[in-house]
Formats: sequence, structure tokens, C-alpha cells
Amino acid sequence: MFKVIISRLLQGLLVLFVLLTITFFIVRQLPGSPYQQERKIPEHVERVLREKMGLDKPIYVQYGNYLANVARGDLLASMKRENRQVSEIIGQSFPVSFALGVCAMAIAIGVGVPAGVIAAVKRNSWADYASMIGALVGICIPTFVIGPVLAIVFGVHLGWFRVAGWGNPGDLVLPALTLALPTAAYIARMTRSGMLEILSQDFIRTARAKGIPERTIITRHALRGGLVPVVAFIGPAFAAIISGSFVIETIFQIPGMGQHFVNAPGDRDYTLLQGIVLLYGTLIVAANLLSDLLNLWLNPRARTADGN
Amino acid sequence: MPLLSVNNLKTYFDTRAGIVRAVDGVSLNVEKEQSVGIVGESGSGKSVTCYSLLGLIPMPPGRIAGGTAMYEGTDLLSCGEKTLRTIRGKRISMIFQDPMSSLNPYMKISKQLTEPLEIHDNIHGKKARHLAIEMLEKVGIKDAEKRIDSYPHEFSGGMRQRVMIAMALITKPDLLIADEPTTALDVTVQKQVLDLIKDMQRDLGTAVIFITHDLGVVSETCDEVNVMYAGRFVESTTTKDLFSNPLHAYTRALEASIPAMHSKGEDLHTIPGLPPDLTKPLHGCSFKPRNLLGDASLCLTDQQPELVETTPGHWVQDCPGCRAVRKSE
Amino acid sequence: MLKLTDLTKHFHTKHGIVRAVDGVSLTVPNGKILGLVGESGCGKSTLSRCVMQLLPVSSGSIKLNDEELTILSAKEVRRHRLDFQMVFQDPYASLNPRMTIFATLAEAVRQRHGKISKTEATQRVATLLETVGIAAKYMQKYPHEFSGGQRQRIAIARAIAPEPKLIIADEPVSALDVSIQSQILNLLRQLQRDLDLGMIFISHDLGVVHYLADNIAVMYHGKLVETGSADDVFYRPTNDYTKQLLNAVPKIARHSDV
Amino acid sequence: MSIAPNTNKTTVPQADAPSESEVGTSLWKDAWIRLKKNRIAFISGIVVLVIFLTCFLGPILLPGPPQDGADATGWFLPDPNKINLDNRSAAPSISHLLGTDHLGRDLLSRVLDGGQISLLVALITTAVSSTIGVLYGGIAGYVGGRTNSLMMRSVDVLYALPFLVLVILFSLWVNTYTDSMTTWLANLLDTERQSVYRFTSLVPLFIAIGAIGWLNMARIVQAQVQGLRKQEFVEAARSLGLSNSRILLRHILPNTLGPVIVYTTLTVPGIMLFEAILSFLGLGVQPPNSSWGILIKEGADRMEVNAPLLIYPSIIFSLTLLCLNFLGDGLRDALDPKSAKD
Repeated sequence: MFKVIISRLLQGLLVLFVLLTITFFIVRQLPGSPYQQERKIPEHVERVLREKMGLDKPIYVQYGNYLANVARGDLLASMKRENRQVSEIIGQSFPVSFALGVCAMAIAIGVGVPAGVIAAVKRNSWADYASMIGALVGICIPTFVIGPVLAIVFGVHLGWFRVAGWGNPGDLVLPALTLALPTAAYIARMTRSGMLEILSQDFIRTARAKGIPERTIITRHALRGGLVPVVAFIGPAFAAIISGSFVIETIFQIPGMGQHFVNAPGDRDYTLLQGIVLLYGTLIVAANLLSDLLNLWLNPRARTADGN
Repeated sequence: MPLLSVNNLKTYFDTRAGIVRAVDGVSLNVEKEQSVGIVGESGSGKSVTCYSLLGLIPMPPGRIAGGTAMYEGTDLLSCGEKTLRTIRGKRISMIFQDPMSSLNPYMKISKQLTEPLEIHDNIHGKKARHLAIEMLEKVGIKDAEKRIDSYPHEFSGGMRQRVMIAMALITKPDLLIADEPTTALDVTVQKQVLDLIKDMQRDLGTAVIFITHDLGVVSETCDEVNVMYAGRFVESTTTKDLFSNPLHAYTRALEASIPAMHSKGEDLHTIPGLPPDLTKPLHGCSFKPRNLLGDASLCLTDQQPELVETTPGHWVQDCPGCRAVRKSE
Repeated sequence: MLKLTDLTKHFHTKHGIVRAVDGVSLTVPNGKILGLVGESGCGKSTLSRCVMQLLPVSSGSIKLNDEELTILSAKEVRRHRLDFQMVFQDPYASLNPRMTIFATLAEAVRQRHGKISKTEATQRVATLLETVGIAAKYMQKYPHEFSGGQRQRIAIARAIAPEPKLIIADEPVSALDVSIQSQILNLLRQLQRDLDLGMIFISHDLGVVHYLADNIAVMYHGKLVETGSADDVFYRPTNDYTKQLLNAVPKIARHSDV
Repeated sequence: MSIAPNTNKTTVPQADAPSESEVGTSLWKDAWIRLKKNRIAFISGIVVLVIFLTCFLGPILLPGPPQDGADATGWFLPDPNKINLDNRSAAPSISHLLGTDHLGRDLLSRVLDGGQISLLVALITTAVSSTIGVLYGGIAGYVGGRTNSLMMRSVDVLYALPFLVLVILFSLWVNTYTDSMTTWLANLLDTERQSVYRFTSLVPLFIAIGAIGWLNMARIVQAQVQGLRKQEFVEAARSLGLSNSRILLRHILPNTLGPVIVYTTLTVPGIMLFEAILSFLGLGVQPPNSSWGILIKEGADRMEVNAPLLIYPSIIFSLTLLCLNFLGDGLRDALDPKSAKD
């Protein structure tokens, strides 16, 4: 168990390293630089700035310096916003995105898993069809359609929530709901097929032959196995929700990471972009690790397969 | 009075290809402490018969199309899920073919073993665990106290089947239904498991219904045998009688096709063709097209043969063609 | 004649070396059937795959008619494989579901005879199918349209198509019903006689092996524990494990045979 | 041949006829029959086909009026990019079946035009990523051993990268070469830059999504191939001394095709959605090209003023996705080897 965690962590570090390297070099391949934008800066000013940022050195030196800084936990200063540290920018906006993501994930699991279980247990009933058609619709309508529609209906017409803005808990509802919908749909579909698979297994028949009530069979015998594929999905999905939330953030004008992420590549703000990528990478690695751990907890066979 | 009395059980499946008459009028009595075998090839309906008794047929597509199964004054086929649940696993238990897939891989053995006690006997906690360990020792698992906290995949196939048996017998049921309990096991392990079932049966006074395709297993374990073909019994008698005096052509053909009953170099008897398509209603004798050891020309064609008692306790389908004995040249 | 001398196959796993086959010496004379008995995991499948050259051996020698096979180059191995063919246990997994019976058998025939015309191939496939008791007119059908017993016949046809010298039948009847079993056993015995094949018949059922084989070898944990003529091993076993195996054979078989 | 004719007295026991007809039904045919029976999937397939044909053939079969079409009536499709400020946000009429947008452009033409790009991007990237995935997964699975674990471990590593982030970076990077490619192609084909740019501007998107989208396919194919490699019919093929390439081409790949087709079908809607998100963010398809994603974004910006601008593109986009998903599900049911077995 411990060994598994260690090996996953090491693999995670490797992933982050690869990611950082790719990003570092791609970003510097892009035409233009942080200082060649709309407003032309005098050449000597640019030279000073470049020196300050270390951009005058050969690229491999820059790369080495950057890695060393990252290893020390320093993400350096933004290249575009003077006097702002990358970690400071991220520190302000990330909690917003994170809160949104956590809420969305909670909704997605809270809606998706029960819907999938009910659909599987009442297979071919109207409840099954309704939830599965609902799930498909959730998958097929893009969030940037659902978002505005929800905003119009609940924000403009009913006036229950603010259409845009950030500050009180109510502002979280519409964006989190929008963000949760496709994931909830996927989870519902996965839960359903996972449960159907498990419910067709021999050991469920054994449980029935033991005289166990149907409800207990589902909760105690089937759910654990039925959720194994869902759990494998939850980690990456959580990461995807957070890194994908900028569409929703744009729509609902939420001061999360999204704005920086959309602007940083255009601004050629190398350090900020690298910082964001590193953050997302870490998030994905952590989420995958979480998935693995959950799987180990759920699935005793995985435990012995990896453990010894 | 028999422990279990099945009368004219019919189980049909509604499929796209039509109605499959998987079990079509089966009657069966099981006395206390008796072991009864049901022998047949795959698709003959032997498993469906037993699953029907415990309400384990998936419905739909399956349905009980008729018959009764009286167990202590209750008709298992019509008593409803709630009553059935108090009987399943408590009075009538079941073990299955593949011990790997029949145990829940996500639950510790201890939990699976004590579950019947919790549900049926209201025994919980330490007491249940203690009983479970005792039962494991009884079925020959060493270090039961340690191994009870293992998961199924940590046991070998034979050991898993022992765990299944322990789980089935932990509530001391009156009847154990064993559905091909040794088919997935090696021969030497098969022997051990069969011996174990026999021992447990003797100790606990449990009656057993044995479902198998292997006449050898029947000869070792059963008092009485029912030979099943195409959803019906074609012959029912004591085990001894079945081997010394088989009457139905199908029974004779089965026995004649066992390699070990021939000397080397001799041709084995083969049963030509395939079992009938159960989606089509049968008129007449179902074994007619494959009947080589009787006289197919005499087989009934207008009505299905009924079981008749030729000598006390020896029942056979009354089809002249299948009861006829072809003279060897 | 097939002669195995001190054949050994080790697997390196996480848990150390697994001696799947551990110093096995055997001979199978031309036109004779060797019954190989043992429980699952005793190494009999590994042994057969070593003989088939599907797995490289760790040490020891395999000689077919005095030609050493373990030292052949990869190319020669592929050519020599035709001399051995195999009949597998699971008739549902041993035929390619996407190929017609004709395609499967023609491929096997062409391996031996090179590029032959379609008419000739059809001719040969028809003969093969009739040899195993399947009407030639069904050759354009797919495996899933046949029953288990019929598929096993087709698999046997494929095995004899390249005119091998030796056939390894790996539990060919254990997945089949009793009535079908006897058909396949009859067919195997008859083909072996008609084509004068050597055969290794693998099974866990001593009753079946005794009926079919000339000699029996009993395998346990990768080693041969007893070899001898079929009757000797069956009626006068000397090894404890063989006795245990025999004891496990259901009684009807035993007393009715006397 | 050397197999002796049966002169022996014992006759071969005859097996029974499998079924009445003599011509076999392949699994493909079987699957096709099952798919046709699945009404939702079949109708979805037809709807997808109709949408596809309408988007690509509609503008060709129904070209706009020659010139000064503002007053023209009848069945035709105006130029999707023709701005007509006199006819802004018009209600649906004969000449503009779905009305016009805020710049007086015909909405129907724009929806069809956007559909071309959306479908093109989805199809090409799916093709690119599926091909890479099948080859990669097939090789890893067939070679096995250390190569396999190395190849699949690197897929795991790549899998853990933030997909969206990389696609964006990658497409920005490739974008820098678009200009030179456009010029080169325009010279080569001797046409206007503008018409070539319509396609070259999409290349970064193709490469970016395609290059990263193959991971799932590689995993699926690898698992399939590895499973098949252990199957007895592959061992039988090896016993016959068949060459590796023949075993791979004849025995293994045809058996992986089912899952590949299913997964490909389900990838198309995923990529369409992805393209829409990128376009929505202004990072995907660039004007003057439009795609459904761009139309939906434009519609969303103006939904309170002119709801049809959001509604029509959204409906056709979601309908396409829905049908593709239904079709994929139906294909999965039809091709599932479990249900095909007996």
C-alpha cells in the first residue's frame, strides 16, 4: 500500500517535470515576447526588463534557473504585471476556482451516482430511460449553452440568483450547477453500466440465495464493485472540472484562474503560464492519486495485486 | 411426507426467438436427509429447475408457467418474495458451480459467512464470528481463525468451494441445492469436496439436491437420480437401479458414451445430433431423432410421453421407441 | 518419433523462479498416443507449448525423428511447427470468429502447400471437412454458427490440415457435454489410426486417458512422477499421487471396467 | 493430398447441420442486422448522415443568388459571410429561413457553414488520433513484454498531463507555422490565400487535438490486442507458422475493429464539444471561419436580444452530438462480442 503511494508520487513528479519542460520550451517557441505587444516599449527599456527577467541568457540556462527556482518553491514574478508574484496571483484566484470545482464535483457525484444506481436497479423502467436520456442531454449540450440559459431562467426571469459576480454563497449555485451537469451525466452513465455489470455477477445470485433483501444486496454487495469504474473516473474528472471551469468563469464573470489562463498565452506571460500549468498538473497528479487510493480502498484484489 | 414436493413445475423464458420451455412439467420429491441427483447435458433445464424453486430466475424474461413446490406447507412458487426470503439461505441453501465468481470479491469471508446468521437467526458480532470460525473448521479449513479475515481471492478453488459450503450450511438448513459444485475443480479436489458434502450431510441431517452433468458424480453421491432431457425427466430411480437397469434410451446412451466403461480400442457410443430447439413446441418424444439404442421408429409422435412407474420407485417416460432395446448384431 | 530429454522451462516472476516444467523426459513413438495426466497448474500446458515451439525451452532437448529442434533458427522453427499441431480446450476461443471455416482451413492448407488455386483449396478443405464429419457445403459459414462439438471438429480439421506428424490435444473434450465428448474421442482415435499420427493427449481425467492412450505419463508440479503403459499406470500404479488421482475417478468407471 | 480417404470400415460420425442456409453470416452482418433492429441508433445514424450531407451539399446544390441578393426571393442560400446592415436581426422569411444575425448575415447559411468546419475538424482529428492510437496500441499489445510496459507507461504519463492546457499551447505553437504553410499552399495551388487559409487555419487544431486525443484509443486497442494474443486461435495461427504480420493483420486486428469503431464513433462528439469550447474561448477556429462553437458563442452573447441566434445553432449542435452518442451506444450493443457469442 505504502509502496504504491510512493511509486505513484514518484511518477507524479516525473509527470510534472515532463509537463514543465514541454511548457517551458513551447512557450518560448511562440512568436513575440512579453514585451512585443500592442504598446511598443523602447528598446533599451526592453533590454533592461529582459535582463531583469533573465531572458537574455541562453535558453538552457533559463531552463535550469527556472527549475531551480521551482524546486525552491519560487514561481517568480509575472512578466506582464509588474511587481506581482505568480504565486500571489494564483493564490488569489485559485481558491475561487477550487471552491467552484468542489461544489460542482459534490453535485455531480450526489446526482450522478444515485441516478445511475436507480437506472441500473430499475433497468428498462421509465426511471432508467428518463435518467439515461437526461444524462445524454447533459453530455451533449455544451456548458456554454446551459450556463446562459440557466442564468436567464433563474437569474433574469425568476431572480433567484445573481447572473454574474462573486461574493456571497448564492453566487456559487448557478455556475456550480452548470459545471456539474456534464460530469454528473458521465457519472450516471458509468454508475449504471458498472452496477449492471456487477448485478449480473454470480455472487449477486449467491447473495439472493442467502435470502438477503434486495436493498441490502444493492447497498452492501453490489455498490462497492459497481463504483470501481466511477472512482477511477472521479479523479481525472475533478481535475478536468477545475481546469475546465474557465468557460463557466467567463460566462458568470467569476474571478478565478480562468481569466489568467485565457490571457496568459496571448500576453506571452511565460512565468504565469508556467505557474498555471504546474498548478493544473499538480492537481491532476493529486486527483489521480486520490482515485488510486480510493480504488485500493474499494477493491481488495487491487490491494494484493500491487501490494506485494 | 416428503421434505420438498415439486409437482409439474414449468418454467418458461420469453425470448425474441419465442417461448423457451426450459422446464416443462417436472415433478420431484425429496425426503429428509436424502440426496437426489438431477443429471443432464447443458441446456437440459436442470439448473433452471432448482433456480425456479428459490425464485432465482430473472423475471422477465423468465416466468413460472405452472406447478407447485410444497415445502412445509408453503408453495415456494407462489408464496411471494418476502416469504421466500425467510426460506432461502435459512431452510434451503444453495452452492454454485464456480466458487471464484460466486463469492463476493469485495467482502471479507468473515462478513459473508456471518451474513446469513445476522439475517435469519439474529446472531451478530462476536457470537456470529465464533460460529463462522467453527463452521470453517468443520469444512476443513485450517487456521480458520486467521483465514476468516481473508478475501475470496486469497483462497484456492477447492478452499473457496469449502467456504461456499460453510456459508450455505451455517444456518443448518434442511435442504442443500448443489449446482454442479465440482465442475470447475480438479479431479482430486472434486473428490474431496464431494466427500465433504457427504460428511456434512451425515452430520447435519441435510437433504441434498445434486445437479450435475457427470454420471460419475451421481454414482458417488446420490440415493436417487432423475435424468433430465429437453426440460423433462425421462427417467427417475435409485442410483443403483439406474446403472444396473437403465430403461430409457437416453440414459443408456449416456452410460454407453462414458470412455471408462469401454475397453480400449472399442468405439464409444455417440449420441448423434443436438438436443431439440426448445423454442419450438414439442410434439411427441423429444429424443426420437437421436435415439440409436432404442427403436426410433416406435417413438411417440403425436403426444409427449408420460412418466410411468415400471417397478416400485423406477419411473421412466413411457415412449415405446425409447424403452425398446435394440439388439446388437 | 518425438523424444524429449530433460526438458526444463522456468519462468522468472516477481516471486522468484517458477519451475513450470522441471526435467521431463518422454518419448512418443510414431502412431502412438501418449496420455499426459495432471491437475491444472502442473505444467502440462507449458510442456505442450514448449513442444509446439511456441515457448522457448530453458534447457533440455526436443528431437523429432532425430532432428534436434531446440537449436533451430526462428525461421526454421516456423517451418517445423507445421509438423506439430494442436487441438485446444475451448472450441469457442480456438477459431477466429471473423474468418469463415473455409478461410481458416485454407490458410492451414496453404501453409503446407504454398499458393494453391482457389479450386484446389476448396477441394482440399472439402475433403478435410468430410474427414471430420462436417458437410463440405457449410465451409462458407462462420464459427459462431456451429455448436461446440462441431467447432471442435473444425479445430481438429485445422490441426490435420498441414499433415502434421504429431498432434497435441490439450484437454480437447473437457469443455464438452458427455454425448459430444464421445464423438470427439472417437474422431481423434480414428484419425490417429488412419493417418498414423503420434499424439499427446492431455487431460485431467484418468478414465478418458486410459481409454484412449497407449502410454500414460503422470505429471505433478512440473515433474513426471509416473510413466508406463496405460494398463500398468491405471491398474497397477506405484506412485502415491497417481493412486490419489485414480481414487478420485468416480466409481462407476472403476467397477464397470473390470 | 496425403490424408487417406476413409477406407476404414468405421464411418466418421456425422455432425449435424448447423442451420438451413449454406452461406455464413459474418459477425459484421450479424451486427448490422442487430443495429438495424435498434431503432434509436438506426434513426440517429440517418439523422447524422442527413445533417452531414446538408452541411456539405446544401451550399453546393443551393448556391446564393448571383448578385444583389437582398431583394431576391425563393430557395437559395446566401453567402454566409455576406454582411447586409440593412437587414439586421431579421425574422425568418422565405429568403432567410432562420432569419439573420446582427450583421444581417443569413443564419441558415452560417449554421451550415459552421457545421462544415465543426464536422470537418471532428472527423479529421478523430481519424488522425484513431490511427495513431490503433497503431501505437496495436504494436504495444502485440510486441508485449518490456516494450509494452514502457509504451503504456508513457501513455499513463501523457494521460496525466492537463489536456486542455496542452492543446491550447500546442495549437498556439503550430499556429506560428500556419502563415508560411498558407502561402506555400496558395502558391502551389495557384489560388487566393484566403481560400486556402480557410483550411490551413484549422491545421493547428487538427494536430493539437489529434496528437493528444490518441491516448484513449491506444489504451483500448492495447488491452484488446493483449487479450487476443492469448486467445487460442492466435496460438493456433502461430502453430501454423504464420508470419507475425499476417497474424496481426488477419487474426488480431479484425477482432479489435469492433471496439475501435465504437470508440471512434463516441470520440467524434467529444472532439466536437472540445472544438466548440476552444472556439468559444477564441482559441479554436478563427474568423472568418466559423463553427458551431463560434455561432453558439455569438448567440450566447446576444441571447437576450436575439434568442434564435443561440437556439438554432445549439439545437443542431446538440442534436448531432446526441445522435452520434446514440449511434455509438447502438454500435456498442451491436458489436459487443459477448452478445455475439451464440
